[in-house]
Amino acid sequence: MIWQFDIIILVFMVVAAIIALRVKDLLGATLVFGIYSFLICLLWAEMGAVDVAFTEAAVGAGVSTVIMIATVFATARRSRD
Amino acid sequence: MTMKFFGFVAVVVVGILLLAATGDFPEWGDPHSPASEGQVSSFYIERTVNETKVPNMVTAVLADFRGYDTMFETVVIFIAGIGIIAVLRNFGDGAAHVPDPPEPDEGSDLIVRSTCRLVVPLIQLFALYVVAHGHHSPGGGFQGGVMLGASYILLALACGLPAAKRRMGERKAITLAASGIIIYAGWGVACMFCGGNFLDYASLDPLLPGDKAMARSHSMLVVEIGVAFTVTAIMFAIYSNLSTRGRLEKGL
Amino acid sequence: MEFLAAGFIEDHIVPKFNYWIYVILMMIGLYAMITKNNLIKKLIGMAVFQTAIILFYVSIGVKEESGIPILSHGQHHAIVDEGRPSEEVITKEKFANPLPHVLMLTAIVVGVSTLGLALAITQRIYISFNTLEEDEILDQLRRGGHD
Amino acid sequence: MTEHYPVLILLVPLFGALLATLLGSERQVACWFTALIALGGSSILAIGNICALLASAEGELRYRMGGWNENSGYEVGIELRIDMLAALVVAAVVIVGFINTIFAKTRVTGEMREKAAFFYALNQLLIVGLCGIVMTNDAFNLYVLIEITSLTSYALIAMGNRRAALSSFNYIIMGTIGASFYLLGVGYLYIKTGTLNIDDIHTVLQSGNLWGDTSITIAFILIMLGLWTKMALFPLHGWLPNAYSYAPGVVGSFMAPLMTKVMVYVMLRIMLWLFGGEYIYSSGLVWGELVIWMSIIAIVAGSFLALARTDIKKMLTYLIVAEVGYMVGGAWLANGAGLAGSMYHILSDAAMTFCLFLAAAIVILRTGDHRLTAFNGLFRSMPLTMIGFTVGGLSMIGLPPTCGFFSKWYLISGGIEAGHWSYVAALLFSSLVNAVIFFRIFERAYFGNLKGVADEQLPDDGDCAPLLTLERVPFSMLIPLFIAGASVLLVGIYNNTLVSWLKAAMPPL
Repeated sequence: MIWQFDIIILVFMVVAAIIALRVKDLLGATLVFGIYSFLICLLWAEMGAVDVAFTEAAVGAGVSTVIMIATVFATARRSRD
Repeated sequence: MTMKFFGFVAVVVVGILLLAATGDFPEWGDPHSPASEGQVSSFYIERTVNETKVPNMVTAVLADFRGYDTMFETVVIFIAGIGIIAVLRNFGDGAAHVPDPPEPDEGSDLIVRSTCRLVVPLIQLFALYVVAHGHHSPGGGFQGGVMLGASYILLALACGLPAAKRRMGERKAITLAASGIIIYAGWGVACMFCGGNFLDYASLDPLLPGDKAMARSHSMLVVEIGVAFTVTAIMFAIYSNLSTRGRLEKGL
Repeated sequence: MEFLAAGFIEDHIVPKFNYWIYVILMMIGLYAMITKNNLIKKLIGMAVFQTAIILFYVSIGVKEESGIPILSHGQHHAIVDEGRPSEEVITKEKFANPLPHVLMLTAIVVGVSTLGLALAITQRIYISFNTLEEDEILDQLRRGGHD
Repeated sequence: MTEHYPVLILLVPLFGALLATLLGSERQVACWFTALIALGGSSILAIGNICALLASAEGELRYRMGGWNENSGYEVGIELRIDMLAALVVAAVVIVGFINTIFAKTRVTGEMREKAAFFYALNQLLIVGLCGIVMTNDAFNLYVLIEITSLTSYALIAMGNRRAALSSFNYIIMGTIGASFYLLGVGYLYIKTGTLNIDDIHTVLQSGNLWGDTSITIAFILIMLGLWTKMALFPLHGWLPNAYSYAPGVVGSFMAPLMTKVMVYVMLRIMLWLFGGEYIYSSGLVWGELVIWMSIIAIVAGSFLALARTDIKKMLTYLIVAEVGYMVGGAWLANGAGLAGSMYHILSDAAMTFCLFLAAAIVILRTGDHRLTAFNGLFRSMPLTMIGFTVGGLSMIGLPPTCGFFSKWYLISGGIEAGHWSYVAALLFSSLVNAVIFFRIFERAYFGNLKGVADEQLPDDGDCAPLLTLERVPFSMLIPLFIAGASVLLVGIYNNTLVSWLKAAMPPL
């Protein structure tokens, strides 16, 4: 574990979470959420939780993002908030 | 507006509550905190390799010490899959739905399709490696299963859903998912027939090569394969239902 | 005053930075779940909320100077093939606590299952109401008559 | 063989669910039969389990998964622990599931068709989850199983009409917040104690004298908040009425009696076995008082809201909110009678809620009306169903031969013993309101004019289409109702035996 990395990634994560929740375009929000997942995956790897990181990369950044995008395409793309 | 205010108050109250507790925690990364130095964690770190001959402690704890948890984790995935089908799947009896124009779903253009054909076997090969090598390196049934499922999703994205459905039809996916859990739970029941408790892999020693610890190691591989079956099938089922609003006709 | 603040940061924030951030992320998620009007935004909030808890758990497992919880080839060889006692070969402090990792693997799986099911229900709602905004849906129900 | 009973109770319906999915919806009758056999077998095992427990000397059974023994005093694997309370609740869960499966057959054919196999699978998996929750002795395993029950109930509820889908979405949001708070609380306990086994956490808390720590207090608050959200204690009950009343008929009839009761059981388990009575009741006298007041508000508000409803199922769901108040209040009275009342009420409330929901489902199905007007003149046209409904209603009011009377008796005597008169007053008030609610219905049913079935077809979303002719209700629906009605009486008559068993299971306060 390297605490400098830790802090940088954590700050980026907070920023990504806020952006994902503020963007009005749902496709954009979903993609930023994908970025958030990749950051968190990086963080797990940095903290020594390699199995969790592997799962997060496959599930959080991979499948979750894909099924969210699928839903956005199947429904509406614009959001009012 | 009231909702925003109420939400803000709730968030502030819970936030203060949670921050109040952090003051009491051991420092981050403290090797002498109760959680890190406790008997349970020490046992996992020091004894896993003697008991199971598996160098990856996470795999050993996941599939053996807490195997009962992992069985239910697989059941959770299974529930999500059949729940999505139960909620969303449209078997086409509703009159409201007008059939799509007869435009065959060919997927994307040639370059994407050819690249995909090239990459999918590699992904699947690597996924199998991840499942099988989970004892020695990061990975295991769940991660490998997601990757296998993702390879089918990639196929559906690039070559169209019908192409992927030819390889993994709905009926086949459900059967595969159910059989994954049957492998897992059935292996546990087999342990009961050999005189142990449920999921007590050591009792299968007479049937498997090697000693008791090796029996545990081999059994972990079996249950990981079961997990991989379920996860592969369900991941693809989730994607195919969500991308077509449950009609399974034409993908993204 | 300034001195006090610096002391507070040094004592409470720096060594427990992860715990502070997890609370912040969790509150972002909770706020979005309660106040957002769009159903998919609510679900993104839910996912952030759940990852915050996972962050908390994984932070428990970290030890200073610790590596990944997998034995090296040499250690594995020494214990399994040469039969040396494991307490001698393994120093506990060098390995992250594996238990929180295992728990969080399960929690991630539960999270993605919930997300998938929630997205399916969202699509069901969209098919019936043709919108994802909660207030518009409630409006339609109110205009539709009975409770 | 006997020692494997606990895990077999879970495994039989699990395999039943998998078999049902493998059979597929085309073989609907086979699916139904599988579910019936699996849950029936599980019920027999659960009763056998009670017998085994009565025969054993320690008064509890432990089952170690994977055969991992404890290591220097700490469990490294996952352990099941069954005492009398757990055995009784498990038996109640599987028997309710079994009877409801008999009941479900006619409805599933009509309502779900292609999805019948998934319904039977999810139904059985929900039972698996509930049984697992009751028996497990591992705090994290409890979370996984809570999520299993939640996910199955989200899916089952969303199988209804479009209102059901929206209610299910709200339930997902609330349910996830609740479960996550629970998970966080367990994390706080883990960071301080280093173990996840409920008994071991208790030992470490005691030996390390960690009671005073802020993080332990906050862990307790978080776990309780999470569980209260899940069990719909009054200010957190928002998701329950819509979810249960818009769910498909067969789903509501077994989710309503089981889900909230099992969560009350988990609360008791966490209070008495994980934290221990000495912590909850001594240092926590201040918040004990607070929780009792919350439960009083829940009882009064639930009763009033039920009184105001004209929709049958909505009314019954608000009664559940009031009943949750009974149990939470009884658990915090800090004396044996209150606790015994609370535990006994889990069983009796399951029986009477089940009875009422079954009767209501039959009435709604036959009259096609989901408002109280449906009951007009029903004593003449469907006397058998109304007898079942009357038994359930009298039990809700609390009249002597029924179990509702005895559970209120224990709760009130607990309240008097603790000197908490306002709780006693709230219970009596709630009985009064229930009397008004149910006698209003009985009056309609006796003196109201029976209207023709189809003279007022409501513009409903399709849940209430009359399936059966007016003349008779099929036996597959009447027999479950009679069994439920009989169990209301049986649990009442044998209250002495049950309460003595429960008192034996209670840890010293």
